[in-house]
Amino acid sequence: MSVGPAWYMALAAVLFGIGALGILTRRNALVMFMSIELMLNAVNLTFVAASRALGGIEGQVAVLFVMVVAAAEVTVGLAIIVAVFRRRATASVDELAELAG
Amino acid sequence: MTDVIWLVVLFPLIGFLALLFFGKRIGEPRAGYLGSATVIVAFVLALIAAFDFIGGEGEAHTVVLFEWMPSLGLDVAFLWDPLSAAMTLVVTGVGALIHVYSIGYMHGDPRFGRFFTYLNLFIVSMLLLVLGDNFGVLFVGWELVGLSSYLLISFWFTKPSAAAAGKKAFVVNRVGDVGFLVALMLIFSSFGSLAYGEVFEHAPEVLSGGMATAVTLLLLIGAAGKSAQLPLYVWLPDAMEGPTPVSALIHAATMVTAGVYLVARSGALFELAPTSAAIVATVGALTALFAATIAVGQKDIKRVLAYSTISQLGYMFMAVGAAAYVAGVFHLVTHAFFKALLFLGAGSVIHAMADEQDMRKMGGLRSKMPITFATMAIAWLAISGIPPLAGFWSKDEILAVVFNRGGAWIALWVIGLITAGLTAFYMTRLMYMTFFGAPRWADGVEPHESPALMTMPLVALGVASAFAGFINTPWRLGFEHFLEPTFERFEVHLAHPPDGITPWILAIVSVLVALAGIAIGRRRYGGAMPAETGLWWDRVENGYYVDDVYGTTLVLPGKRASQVMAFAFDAKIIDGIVNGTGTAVRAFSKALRPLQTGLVRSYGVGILAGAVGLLIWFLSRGGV
Amino acid sequence: MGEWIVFVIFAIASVAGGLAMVSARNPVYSAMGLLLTMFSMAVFYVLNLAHFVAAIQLLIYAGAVMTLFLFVIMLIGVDKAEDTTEQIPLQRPIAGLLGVGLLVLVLLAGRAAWVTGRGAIPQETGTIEAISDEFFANWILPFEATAILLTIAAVATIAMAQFLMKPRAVPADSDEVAA
Amino acid sequence: MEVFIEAAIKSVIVFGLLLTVTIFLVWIERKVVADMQNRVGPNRAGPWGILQTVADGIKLIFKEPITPRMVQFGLYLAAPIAALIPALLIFLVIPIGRPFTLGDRVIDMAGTDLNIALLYILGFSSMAVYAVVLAGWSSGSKYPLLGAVRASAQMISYEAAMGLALVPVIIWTGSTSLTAIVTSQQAPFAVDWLPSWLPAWNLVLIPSFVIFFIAGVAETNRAPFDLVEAESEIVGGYHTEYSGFRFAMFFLAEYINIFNISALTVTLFLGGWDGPFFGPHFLQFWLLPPLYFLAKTLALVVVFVWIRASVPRMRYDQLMSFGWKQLIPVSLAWIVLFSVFQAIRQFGMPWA
Repeated sequence: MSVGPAWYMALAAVLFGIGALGILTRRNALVMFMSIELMLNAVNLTFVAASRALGGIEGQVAVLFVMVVAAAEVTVGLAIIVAVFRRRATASVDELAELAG
Repeated sequence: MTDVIWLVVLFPLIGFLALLFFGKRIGEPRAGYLGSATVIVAFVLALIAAFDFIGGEGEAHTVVLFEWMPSLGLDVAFLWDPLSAAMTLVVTGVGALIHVYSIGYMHGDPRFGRFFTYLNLFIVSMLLLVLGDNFGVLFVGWELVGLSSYLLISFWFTKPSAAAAGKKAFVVNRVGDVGFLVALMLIFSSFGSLAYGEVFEHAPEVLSGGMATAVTLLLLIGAAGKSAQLPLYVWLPDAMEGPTPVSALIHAATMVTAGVYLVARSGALFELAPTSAAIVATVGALTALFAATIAVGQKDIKRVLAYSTISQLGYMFMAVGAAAYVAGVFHLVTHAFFKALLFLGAGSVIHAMADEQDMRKMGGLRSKMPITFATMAIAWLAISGIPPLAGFWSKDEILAVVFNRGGAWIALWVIGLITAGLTAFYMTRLMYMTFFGAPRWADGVEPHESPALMTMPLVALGVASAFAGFINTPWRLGFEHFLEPTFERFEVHLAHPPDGITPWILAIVSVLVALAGIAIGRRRYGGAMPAETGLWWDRVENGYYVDDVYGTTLVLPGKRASQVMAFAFDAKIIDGIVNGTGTAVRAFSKALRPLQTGLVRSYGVGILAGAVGLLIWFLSRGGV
Repeated sequence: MGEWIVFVIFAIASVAGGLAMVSARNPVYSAMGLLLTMFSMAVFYVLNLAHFVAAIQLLIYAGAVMTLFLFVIMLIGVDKAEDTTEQIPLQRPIAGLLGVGLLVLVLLAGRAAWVTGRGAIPQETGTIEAISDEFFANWILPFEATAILLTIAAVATIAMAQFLMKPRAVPADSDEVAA
Repeated sequence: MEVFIEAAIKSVIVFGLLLTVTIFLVWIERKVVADMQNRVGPNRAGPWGILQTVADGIKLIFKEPITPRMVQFGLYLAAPIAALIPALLIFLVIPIGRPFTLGDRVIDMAGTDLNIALLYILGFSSMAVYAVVLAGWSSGSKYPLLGAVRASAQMISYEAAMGLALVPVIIWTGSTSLTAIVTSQQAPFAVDWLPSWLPAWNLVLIPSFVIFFIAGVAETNRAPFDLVEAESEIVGGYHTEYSGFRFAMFFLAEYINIFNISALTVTLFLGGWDGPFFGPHFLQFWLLPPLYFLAKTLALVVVFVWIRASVPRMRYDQLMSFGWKQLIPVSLAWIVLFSVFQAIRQFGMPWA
């Protein structure tokens, strides 16, 4: 007796919601970044579950692409955070509000 | 051999490119040698290529270089037939002589190399114009000669009058070009092609009478612009601001005859529109008379020649309007020789008088400049129509042909005759004021004969002016036979001089008129310089104030309108719209600006709210 | 049955990890929470017979990405418990509302259209061979594109590090405050 | 149900083996280093001091675990466990002997035969970084943190070279399953002038072998890459603040890792459990393969020790530039070269 895809989807929805909450409530740029990763992972889970349920492999391929892009995103994003930190000595996104209108 | 006529264009083109890029480095005399050599080579090649026609056994044919606009069926192709051959020979021949002359004339000019660059560009353009096998190539050449004319008129652009003259020539030519361009569009929409063969072959079937008239009248506007005919002639006198060789080459011998060439080339179209042809002839006759009267009162030696050119072009128009294409082209050729000679002689005089152009300050140059005087005297008699010089034959043929048409054409003949008398008179005036009588030179001017580089072309042109008439005498119509293939091909009906005794009577009449003109001139100017003041002289000298009339009736309203557009319409309405948009955007953004908090997390709330909203929308639509 | 047990255990673990990540005041603990979630993900992938993806998840996310996060946290010295009081008014309530709303709506939408299918797929599909066949037959262009993307990202990162090193445009008073 | 029983038995055997071997390894190291340095080494507990390690272990277990004041206690406790778990798990996929039949079941002499075993190993070895980072950070002290940062940078760097060194292996054998890799190595050389009974192993991959082994030494933070615990600079490295049994776990993990790397090298490049087989059935299938495997692995361990005893420690910048500017470019070049070689082998010359 195996776990149906619906459960994975529901779990992914929960994780996605947690990630979204993290982005909205945390000030630390690094934690926000992690929240984004969590959301990406939640989506990946739906891909894999759907891939199994539909009997195809494209879902797993999509997951691999997401991972690659996420890896690239993390390197650049972290480099930006480090650069910002060098200049501003803060990782709090609330203090980076120069673009306010 | 004749397939290589593209070489005729290629050599001046090479000269142009070489001078364009290396003109300054090549240096003063060598740039002139290079330019002249390429044109001389072109002339020799053209001469060789034209041998077949001279022998009477050549066939007109087309040389396709490459496809230009395949979708329009437009090729870059050259047509080698007697008409284009004659034009090519005139262009390269006179062009070569004037190139050589310019080496002497432009000596010491800081932009010596650039001058020859432009001259070569002009030769290339003019060859494109006359050699093109379709109206497309013709038009390209047409515009390019306009460009080189502009560049050369304002060659001394630091002189404000020269710059203004160049601009004027350019603008006035554009007016004519608009008509020409519309004519080309009409032709293309009617025939679906711009190739001469296609158009002229099918003209009788395709064109209705009205359409033919429209097309030919529009062509006439273009031709009048380029050839300085009546309403659009005003640029040519001002074009004398350019260096004298330019006046000789472009504004007397070659470019201004492009209109004549165009009408002659389009003979098959004018055949279908007798009204247009009559209008062409009338315009020509009126221009001839009008310009001749103005020429009588000019003080500036080059302006006399300029108005004379306009007048002679009027003759040619009269001829081609009367379907006497051979006579028109014949006059074109002879005129090219003697008018170029006159200009070059005038240039020689100006050169000798240290750039003085006012004839009142000349006089008595005969002994100082014998060669110039002798050659100019030939040209004087030639243009006056004294046999057996070139001008007599061609002008007389035109008058005879016009007379032979009968009816209202007789009036045109009378005008032509009066013009002939006036021509003889003002040319005599020019000669006497310049070469005879007592010197009236300004202080410090020491006239001297020009260098050999300048006199050699004078002599060559003098010989041509003297004998060119014999190519088409009533006893031996050589030139007519030469040109026949061109017009035969499309069944253009040529007007012919009358038979029997009539031409002799006409010739005697015109010679008598010419002699009378010379006699009056000699009487009036043979002695001391008469005072030329008074209302009449004032009007004539200023060309009946046509420029001022144009200025107040056309240019001034245009200026006013553009001022209104610039300072009222553009500043208030256009800018108002732009500024209003800007103000509106600014106000709008001011209202929206608080949304831009700079806080990433606030934006995140927006994104998530959007996602939630979309989900609600999907679900309310009943499923995804 | 066994799958259910594993699923429940790791579902709880992943949710707990996520919540820990969001709520931890110290970023190091946040990273640990996320690590737990990622590890659970790998387990889920194994349960769904995506062995290769699971290995890559371990290698990329757990092995590289999270290490990088930890590294940066320690490098720039934000590994302290931080003030988590909210300064943007209404941010917390709105965020909570939207988060819960999103969850409920997704679940509702899911009820309308859960993915259903043939169930378990044959054992073979998650293997390296199957995935590489898919990659190099049908996805070669995106594959190469991501390769280029990765290269660009690496170059960009190095460039940023290099160019920021040289001028060292840090105001004296803000230099190394937290470290 | 049988599956679970088999898995449980295998796990127990593997873990037991690892722990036993570790005790032996520590003794070997101390003895060999002592010999090389012209000392006696442990010689009191048991014959030739063979029980010295056991004595040490017992002492550590009963020692008081000191907890410094500034530690983040949860992670401080988790770190040693995090070090031990990947070390134990990695060995699960390494085949230690020839598969044999028991009744009607085919039993693999490995914890499990994963078809992604190589990736599994890479994944878990990268997990080992966490133990180092967390231990250093949670100690709340400067020197462990510096050691941890050094260690993690070093491990990440050399992991790249390690992964790259594996690529030719995968290309050559066409599989990421360790069982398949070992099996494929039993084929003879594909040339005429060598006897057909001589197994080829993966000797064509000698450059990969060298790279992998160097990276392995660096991965396990062994000399000459033991910057992590450079006493002269940063005291004891990331586990400075650990004592007692908590320290023992780090110690254990380090030696298990050494054993793992050696075993993996043997499996990938030196034919695994392959060797000259003779004698009766049980000898051929049960006894000799694990023995050959252990012998080869222990030989490599001795090489580890040998290196430690003879090569001085590198400077940190030398370490990083060696990893990034020499080892990785060489690996990449070797991959390209080998791919071309393999492509020619399979598809012929481009002009053929």
